[in-house]
Formats: sequence, C-alpha cells, structure tokens
Amino acid sequence: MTLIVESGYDFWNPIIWLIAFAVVMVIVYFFRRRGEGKYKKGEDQAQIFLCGEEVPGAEQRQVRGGNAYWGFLETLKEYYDGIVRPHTGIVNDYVVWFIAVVAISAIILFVVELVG
Amino acid sequence: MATLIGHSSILIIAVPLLIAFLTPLIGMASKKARNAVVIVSLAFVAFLVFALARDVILNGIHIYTLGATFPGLTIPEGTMVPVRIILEVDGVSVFMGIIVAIVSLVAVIYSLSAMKGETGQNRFYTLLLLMVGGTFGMVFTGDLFNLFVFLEITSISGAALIAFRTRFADSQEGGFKYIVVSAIASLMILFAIGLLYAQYNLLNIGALAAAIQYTMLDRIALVILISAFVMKLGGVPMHMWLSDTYSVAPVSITVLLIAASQASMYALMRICFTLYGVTLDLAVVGWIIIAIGILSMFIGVTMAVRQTDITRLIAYNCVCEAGFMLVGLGVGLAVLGDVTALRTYGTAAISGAIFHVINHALFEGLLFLVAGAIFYRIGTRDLNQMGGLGHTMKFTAMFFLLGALASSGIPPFNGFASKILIYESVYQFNPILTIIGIFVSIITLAVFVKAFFSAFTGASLPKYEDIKEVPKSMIAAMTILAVIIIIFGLFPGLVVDWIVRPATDALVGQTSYINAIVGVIP
Amino acid sequence: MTETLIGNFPFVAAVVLMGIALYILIFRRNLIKIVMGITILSSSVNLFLVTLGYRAGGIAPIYTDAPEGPMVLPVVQALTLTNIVIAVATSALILSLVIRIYRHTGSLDSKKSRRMKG
Amino acid sequence: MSKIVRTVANQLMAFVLVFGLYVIMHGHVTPGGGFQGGAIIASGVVMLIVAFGSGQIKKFLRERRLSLVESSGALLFILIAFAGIGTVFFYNFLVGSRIFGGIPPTGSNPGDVWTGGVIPVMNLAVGLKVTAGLSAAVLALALFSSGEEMEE
Repeated sequence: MTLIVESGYDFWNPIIWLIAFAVVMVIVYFFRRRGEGKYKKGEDQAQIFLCGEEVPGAEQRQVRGGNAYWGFLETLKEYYDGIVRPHTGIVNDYVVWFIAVVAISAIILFVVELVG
Repeated sequence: MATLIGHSSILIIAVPLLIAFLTPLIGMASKKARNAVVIVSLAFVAFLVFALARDVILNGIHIYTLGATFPGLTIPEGTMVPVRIILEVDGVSVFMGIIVAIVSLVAVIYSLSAMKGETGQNRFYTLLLLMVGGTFGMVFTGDLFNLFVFLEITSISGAALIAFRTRFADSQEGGFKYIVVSAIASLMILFAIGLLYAQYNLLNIGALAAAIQYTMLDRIALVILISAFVMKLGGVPMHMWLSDTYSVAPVSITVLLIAASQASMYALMRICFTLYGVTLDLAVVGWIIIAIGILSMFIGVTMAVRQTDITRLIAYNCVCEAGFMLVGLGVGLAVLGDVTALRTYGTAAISGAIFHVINHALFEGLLFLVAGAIFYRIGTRDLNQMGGLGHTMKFTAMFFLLGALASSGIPPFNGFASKILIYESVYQFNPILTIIGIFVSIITLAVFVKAFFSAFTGASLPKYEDIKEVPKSMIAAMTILAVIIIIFGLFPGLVVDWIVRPATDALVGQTSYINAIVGVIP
Repeated sequence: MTETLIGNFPFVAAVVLMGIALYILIFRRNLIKIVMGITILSSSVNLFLVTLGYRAGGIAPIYTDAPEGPMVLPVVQALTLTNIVIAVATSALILSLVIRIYRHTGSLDSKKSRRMKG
Repeated sequence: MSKIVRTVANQLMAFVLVFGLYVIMHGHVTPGGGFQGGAIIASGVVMLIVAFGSGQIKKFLRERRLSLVESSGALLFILIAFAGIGTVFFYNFLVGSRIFGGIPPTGSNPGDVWTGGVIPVMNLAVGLKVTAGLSAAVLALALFSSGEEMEE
C-alpha cells in the first residue's frame, strides 16, 4: 500500500515497473544471444570501418559537445536568436527584468480586480 | 532526549553558527581537527533534523520562542500580539530542513578533497557553516523580518563563497552578480514587509495571517514578495543570474546554493499559502505563478540545449526543474479555495511540487558534483575539450548517468515519481500544461544525452589517458546522493507518505499554523 | 491636501529615493555606481521603515531621562538598525568583488567586464 | 601624510577609542551599542590608515589577530545565547544576578548602567566583532587599492 504513489488519477509503483522491465530484459537477452555466437573478437569484424579509408585518431574522431545537435539549433535559428538576445549577462538587465515582472504582475492583478 | 528535541529547532540553527566562529580558532591549531569538527557538527545537526522531523510529523507543530521563560510562550502576559522572535516548525519546514541537512553534509564531505589546494580554508568553512545556518534559519523561522535577515546571511556568505577562488575572473563576476541580485531582492522584500507592518503592526507570519485583509497595500506587498522570491529561486525571466553563478562557484557551494534557492521556494510557498492563504485572488496569482513556471521550463531547457559549458548546461536545467515546481505550486494555489478540486487533484499537484523540491536538490546536486569532479581532474568545463572520460572515470560517469536519468524523469528514478504526480494532477486542471511538461522532459533527456556523450563516451583522448578517478571523499559524497536517489526512486510511496504528505497538509492547512501562534480563536 | 502631503513627505522622499536607486541600477553601467545604487535603495527602505514608526510629537523611545509624552515605535528602528548592519556587510563585500573584477578584466563597465553571457 | 597629520591622528586615536568604548558599554541605556561603537573605532582605524598609509598599519594590525578577535567576539555572543538554554535560548539569565543584574525602574529614569543582564555583555561581544571585522575589511580594501594583498 505505502509503496504506491497515488496521484488522484492513477498510481505509480516502481516495483511493478521493475518486474516488467526485468521481463523485457530477459526477452531482449534471448534475442541478443542468438547473434552473439557469430561475433568474433580480435578480428576485422571488431574494427572501425570507414569506406576503406584510414581511420583518424581519437582527437579527430570525437564528436565534440559544440557539434552535437547542430541541425536542431540550425533549424530553430530564429527562435534561438530571439531567446539568446535577452541573455546579455549585464547585471543592469537583470534588474530591468525584475522590475518588469513586478510591474506586469501588479498590472495583471489590478486589471483583473477592476474587470472582475 | 525530550529536552534535546524541545530545543532542537534553535540548536539546528545555532550549532552551525557556533561552529562557524569556532573553525578559525581550531583551524589555526590543526587542519584535521577543524575538518573533523565541521563534519561532526553537521552530522549532529542532521541527526537533530531527523529527530525533529519525526517529532513534528507525529506530534504536530513545534514552537520555540527565543528569550522567553519557556519555549511555548508566544504571547506573554500584558501583550496582545507575539512580541519575540518565534521559530515555528511544521511539516514543510522539516521537509526543507531534511534537504538542507543532507545537502550540507554532502557539500562538506565533497569539499574536503575538492578544496584541499585552496588558500584560506578556515574562512571557507566559516562561510559555509554560516550559509548552512542561514538556510536552516530561513526554513525554520516564523517571523517575516527574521526571514529577511536569514536570507541576507545566506546571500552574503553565498556570494563570498562563489567568489572564493579569487584566481578565476568568472568567479568574481558570478559572485558580484549574485550579491547584486540578492541585495535588490532582499531590499524589496524588506520594503514589502514594511508595507505589511504599516497596516497590522505585526511581523509574525501566523499572527499576520490571522489579521490580513488583502487591501491594496497587501496586494503591492504580495506582488513584490512573489517577484523577489521567484528571482531568488531563478524563475524565468529573472533566471539569468542563476546560470552565471551556479556555473562558476566551487561545486560544493553550488549544491548549497541549490538548497538556498529551494529555501526561497519554501518562502514563496509560505507567503502564498500560509500568509495570504485563501484571502488572495487565487486564480490570478495561481496563473501568474503557472505562467512563470511554464516559461522557466521552456526557456530553461531550450537554453540548456545550446550550452557548451557543462555546469552552465546543468544550471539551465535547474531553471527548467524549478519551472516544474512552480507549475505544480501554481495549480495547487489556483484551486485552493475550491474544496472538491483541491481534494481531487490540488493536493496531488502540491505534493508533486514539494516532492520535486527534494528530488531536484538531490539529482541536480549529484550532476553538479560530477561536473565538479570533471573540472577537478581535467581543469576545464568546456564540453568541446572533453571526450572519452568514461574510460578512466567510471564511477563519475555512472553517477552522471544516474543524475541525468533522474532529472529527465525516466522511470524508475525519483524524478519520474514526482513528475508523474505533477503531470497527472495538472492534466485535470489544464491538459496543455502537462503536454508542455512532457515535451520539456524529452528535451531534458536530449540535453543530458549530449552532455554525457560528449564528455564520457568516445575513444579515450590521448591528453586524458592518464586521468585518474577522483579522490575518495568526492566519490563518497556522490555515493550518498546516488544512494538516496535510488532509494527515493524505488520507494516513492514511503517518501510521500512519511514526509511529503505532512508537508502538503501543513501548507494547505493554514489555520493550524495560525492557531499554533495566536491560540485557538473562539 | 497640503497637510496630508506634508505629513506624508517622508514617504514621498522614500519613493523618490527608490526611484533614483532603480534608475541608477538600470541605466548606470559603472560597477561602483551600481554599489551606490544598492546603498541608496537600502537607505530608501530604511527611511520608509523609520517613517512608519513615527507618531505625531513622539520622542525617541529611550527611557533614560525621557520627558513626558508619546514615544515613536521602537520596532521599526530595530529593523532599520539591522538593515544598516547588513548593508555595511553587503557593500564591503561588493566593493571587494568590484576591485577583483577590475584586476582581472581591467574595466569597471558592467558590459565590458562581463565574460559570461548566453 | 605630513608629520602634523600623523601626530594629531595619533593623539586623536585615544579619544576615538574611549568614545567607541563608551558607546559600546552604554548601549543598553543610551543610543548606541556594539555595532555603532565598533564602527566608531573602525573609523578611527580609517583615520590611521589615511594618516600613515595602509602599508604601515598592516604591520601591527595583522589579519591573523583581527580574525582571532572577530571570531572570539562572535563566539562570545553565541556562547552567551547558549548559556540561557537551561531555560530558553537567548534567555536573559543574568537578570537579578551580581553582574549587570539591576532591574531598571519603569518609566522615565536617569539611566543605570548596572542593568540589562546579558545585553551589555552581548554589546561588548558585538563591539569586539565589529571593531575587528570592519577594521579588517577597511584595511583589506585599502591594501587592495594600493595593489597589495592581505596575507593569509
């Protein structure tokens, strides 16, 4: 009983989830074992293949953090241009944002009061 | 033992302060003795917090009046109102106290080896203990002005700690931004406290809550208080200081800064639920908080995607997680007046938000500690410089993966347990909020996949081939957090029943908080 | 009208001071001026608090050789004193940080000395 | 600074100290207290720094000693607060005892220093802390601007 989190709509019990996860893992293991026998360590099969070209060293091969998600950032370039511009890093702007939030929430609070 | 628990609420605040001023004296004699004293005292404080938590959850609200003839004397004879500084510890307070206790212990254990090479360690531990004492004070006090004082203690010592490594220019800038933002926020809070004091001549939260009328001045005070505390906890659009400070502080301090931010979150809850309660314009204020929360989630996570500095990436993720809490809290606040809605999903939303507070402190703390471990070994935070670290830093990589999965809400870790509470309850309030939340969670996973793959996987780079695993005390600190994350993930029901539910009841039940101070109103 | 204005003059002064402080904090990029802005903001809050406690014709709330008559509220004065102490600590800390920033970046401009953005 | 300034500053320092101590020790009967008195003494230190230069003052106001005094002031304050814990933290246990135990008359009175219980002792503790802390801060800032660092 106490192992269950009730959300008023549904419940969440990680123990059940873990059991289901274990069952799936067993099935996956069976699939995996079928292919395991053909794999031979130490042969060419285990080497990197790059269209027959010479494989570059580790420094060149590594995908750097700055290159990851290049496509995502490039597609959403307009959004990011807009969103990065306010992040100026100037301490004065931080104060401006604070005052803006105070002002906007005060206006919302009073406008709703007047209307309703 | 009963006496100890009776005095424990003040001891939890006073022992760190006492040890803080003792450390320079001990540190002049012996470094080892100083470290031992700091750790033992914080362990003692953690023990007291747990004992107090048990007592509060079993026996109800705990009152401590400083300087009175006995602790429960809130209103002395001949006065009509509470006059002394009163500590009032209820379910939410001990909940936050547990977070601070765990986090401070972890931070000190981590600092033992992380700060070994630094100069002026005596001052470091003094400031650290001051900050811990201040954070405890923020969550235990029942007095608005006292809240301000402890907030300032936390801010000042926090800023000094952020800028502690004077050789880095970034750290100085981070400390400067933190103290400027904190000073403005706290002064505006003091102004709002003045507005409240002008009308009711009261500073005690419970007594003030009994008297509050929600006049025009109260509204102005409410807006200022909410905005200032949201700024202190890093809600969009006032989150920009957060990435600048979290990323440059020594990581053990960043973990404490997270706890301090959560203490601001606690103050926000206190203001909204206990101080104003049902008198305020619930739907409007609730929606303002929800809007800030949604913005925080969305902007936080999208900014995190493009970061190449690992600590900045995690800091933006902190903004995103704070958004989840704000959404849960806002939904709970919006339906506070509606009894049926509150019972069907309102309390679940608040529980989810509160549960997420402790989960947030745990997994973001773990992620920051891992980032600090990387910085400790390779001397850079730039993801473009990293790669293949998982070959040599196996434990660190495991811990990062654990924190990342918990943070993105992957079952069976603790982040999922609290996020599902928020999703399902918020869905009944407004389905769009849940859809945004799930979307944000997916991008969070993407963010951490990027960080994990560019830092830990890949062929081991020649320049990092002789990198070793970090020292034992850092591993130990990370292990503590990791173990708690796994336990919370496997048994979320127990955690919710033992500490989260009492905290939710304490937040929703405003009258019991008031009655503990002013007595039962006939 | 004029009487209420004169009676509320300290409040007006506090608000004007706050406006000046916020103006400085928003539009002045010099780090030292930002520190001054924070100090002025602190003073405006102090002025506001002390004014709250004023009662017409009140004397200082000290019983040592006190003349007869009403006294002003001492609580807000205690709050103000605490705030003054905190403000001293804050400005000392900020000034030392400003000096260090200047050493590292060679600039006192909040835009030129910034290293982190985005 | 010139010799005249230095001599005058030297002589004035005695008066500044006396006045600062007066403000600290009369904090519970007249306006003043630990912070105010400590600030007065620290302003005396500022005067000395202006007159002699921060390099000279650094030689006899060592940071180690200042930090010692500061810590012990804060420690004294907290220990007094702890001493009341038999009843309640911060309990004024000295009232009615032989040290500062006098009970002041209600209403207007000429002022009796021998009252207040723990409050004068706490004022003294705060005074020690603020004197040392503010002097250290001022000295550090002065050394900073002249390009030196305070020793650890």
